[in-house]
Amino acid sequence: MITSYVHEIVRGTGSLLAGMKVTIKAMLSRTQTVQWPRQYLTLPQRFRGHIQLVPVESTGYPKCFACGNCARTCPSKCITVKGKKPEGAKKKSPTTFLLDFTKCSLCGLCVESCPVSALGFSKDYAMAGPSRQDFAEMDLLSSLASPFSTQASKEKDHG
Amino acid sequence: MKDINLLHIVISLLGIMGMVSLNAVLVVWLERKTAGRMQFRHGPMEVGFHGILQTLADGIKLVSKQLVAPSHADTALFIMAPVVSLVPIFVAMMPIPFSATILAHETDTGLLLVIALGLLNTLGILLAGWGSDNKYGLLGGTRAVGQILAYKIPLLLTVLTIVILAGSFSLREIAMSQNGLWNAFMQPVAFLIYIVCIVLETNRSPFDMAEAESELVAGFHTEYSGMAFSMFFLAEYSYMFVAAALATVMFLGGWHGPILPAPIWFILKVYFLLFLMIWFRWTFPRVRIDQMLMMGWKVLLPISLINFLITAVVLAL
Amino acid sequence: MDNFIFKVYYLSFAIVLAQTVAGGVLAVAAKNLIHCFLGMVVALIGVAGLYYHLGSPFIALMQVMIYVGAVCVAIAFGLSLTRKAGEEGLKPLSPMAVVPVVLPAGMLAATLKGLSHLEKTGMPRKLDESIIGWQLLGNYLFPFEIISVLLTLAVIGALSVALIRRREKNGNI
Amino acid sequence: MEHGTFIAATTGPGVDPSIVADGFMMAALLTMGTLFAVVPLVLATLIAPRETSPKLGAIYECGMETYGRARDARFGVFYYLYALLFIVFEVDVLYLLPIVRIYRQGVGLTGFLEMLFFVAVLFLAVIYAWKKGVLKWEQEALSLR
Repeated sequence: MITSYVHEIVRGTGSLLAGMKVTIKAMLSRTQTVQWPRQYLTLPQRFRGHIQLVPVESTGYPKCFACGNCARTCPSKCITVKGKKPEGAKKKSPTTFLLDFTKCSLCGLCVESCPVSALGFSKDYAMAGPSRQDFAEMDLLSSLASPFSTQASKEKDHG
Repeated sequence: MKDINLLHIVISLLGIMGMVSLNAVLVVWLERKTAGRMQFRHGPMEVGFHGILQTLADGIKLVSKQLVAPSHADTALFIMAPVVSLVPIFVAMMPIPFSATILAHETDTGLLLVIALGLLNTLGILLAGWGSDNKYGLLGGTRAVGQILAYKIPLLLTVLTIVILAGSFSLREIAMSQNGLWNAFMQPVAFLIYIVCIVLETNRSPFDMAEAESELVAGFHTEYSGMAFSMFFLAEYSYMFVAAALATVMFLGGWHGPILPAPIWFILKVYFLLFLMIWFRWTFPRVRIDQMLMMGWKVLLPISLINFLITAVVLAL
Repeated sequence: MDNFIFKVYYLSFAIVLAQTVAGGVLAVAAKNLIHCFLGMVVALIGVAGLYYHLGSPFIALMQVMIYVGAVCVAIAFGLSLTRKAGEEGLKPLSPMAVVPVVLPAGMLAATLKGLSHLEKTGMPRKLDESIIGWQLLGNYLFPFEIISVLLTLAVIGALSVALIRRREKNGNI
Repeated sequence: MEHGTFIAATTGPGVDPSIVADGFMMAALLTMGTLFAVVPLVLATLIAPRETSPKLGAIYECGMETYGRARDARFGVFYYLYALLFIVFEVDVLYLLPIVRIYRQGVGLTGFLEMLFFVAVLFLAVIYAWKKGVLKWEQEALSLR
């Protein structure tokens, strides 16, 4: 009886020390958190932010020719595309490309269905806005150059 | 002796006041930093260098908060509790020797004075629990008293062991008697028991049943807001300092140490013990109150009693 | 200088005395049990202060540790466990309450009368606490050991009274 | 000083200087401590907002309507047995304080035996409680009423 009493105390103390070893190791190892917004993590290749239009590298115009595949595929019906031919071009180009991000579930079907890979995921995760409207009608065209340079662009400011 | 020198008194008062405030700022920072690092986080980083001024910013925020009392609370007790909790600290800091000469005032019974005043902290907690007319508060206050039942006797027995060795109640003389060998090496069992007891005494995790956040919201200070709330924290961190200082004097040889000046050694040892307590807090899960009582009576008490008797018989022979 | 110290001494003695009396009155007269408890703590700390003024810091601290640290803690614990429901608190004082006021007052008066013809010996000097230790191991050894026996018997008696109900319940009386 | 005299301690003129000095220092510290605790509270009441609302004085109970009053809460009387043991043991351990103070001044083996008897008799109470299961956590142990 007395040996089991002593044994229990020794074993208990040992387990306490084992626990303390774990925490001190954790304390001396590198921290996992990042001081955002001073530091940013490099996001993985396959990170899925909201969708964005991919530009043609030479011109900076969107690759998109407003076929509307993405809008038709979208299960949440959150993409609105309208387009027409710019003067002297063979293909159409989008005049309106709106994303309702409040409905989007980031499933990626639009990206897969695009015949020319004109859609991709952005790496933008720190999104904030004062009103719901900012995300209900995100104008994806605003970040790209427009082939309708003569027309009045419908640029909107987005945070 | 023992002269009443006005300049000395003023310096001591300011020194103790500064020590209490500075210690709270430092220990809160140390605690939050340690907590962060042990969970792979940074802890406070924004205010000052690595967040060192975070506590001050929090203090300013807390002063500007409204003091709210529950409408059914016993107002007198409710207001008195944080004051009762904090005030004895200042007297308890009096006999603590930072070096052979740097201390506010030496008394022959300094050790007993500090131990006796440690009780008033629990009294403050009890008044808070009773005064706030809140079930969580009441439970917390009662648990704090229950805690005394567990730790007080082993604590006194380890203190007796040290007093036997040193033959004095004066903290300065106890520290002086360990010029060669520290008591921690002569009395390792007593040292371990004392460490457990001060964790119990200061209501720190794993024995923080009085404010167990997961079951009692915040225990005895559930109803407290703003400055009254921070008074309890100031008291807790100051009691931690006093308890660690007492342990330093009794077991770690007080200010003795090579090369560095004496007060630096003292502060280093105290903060080592404080870090140990913080380390405990972020490592061990909270125990149940019956487990604590059982540990106090079935483990700490017999071992400290046997340790005391062995010391006594060795010294008698 | 000495005169000034005397005045300060008397003043602080008076303050501590007032604290003791006020605590005692609160302990007896308060309607709320918690306030009674608080009054008792205040009065007991006041008594410790009186011991201090009479020249024994050691006894004063023992007083605080025994009465506030042990007795009051047990009482506080008991209060938490058994407090009465509702606002009723304590009953109003009965006329018999004058007895514990008059009796000690009479005893105090008698003591003072008995002492009045004695010379004043001056102010108390500090008591060296090592004397108490030597006395406990010397002249007062028997009472010292009897304390231990007495308290042990008391607690064993209290425990067995408290445990009777449990034994009845378990059916092995 | 002789070990046998109490009387010598209470005669002679003047207040003992160490008592005055200790007392003065303690009083000064108490005063400062009270100020240190009260001034921020007063400051807070002065500069803090003074919102009034009937809900403000409600008892905090995790957002639920309060059920009953705190003072109606009761705890297991069982714990009082610990308090009984505690009060006895604590008082006795405190009696050892003056003895350990002089222990190194040569109380010898007799002194130790006297102390041992004192403590051993006391520990009987703990052993009794231990054997009787007071220090045990059981559902039946809780139902003591």
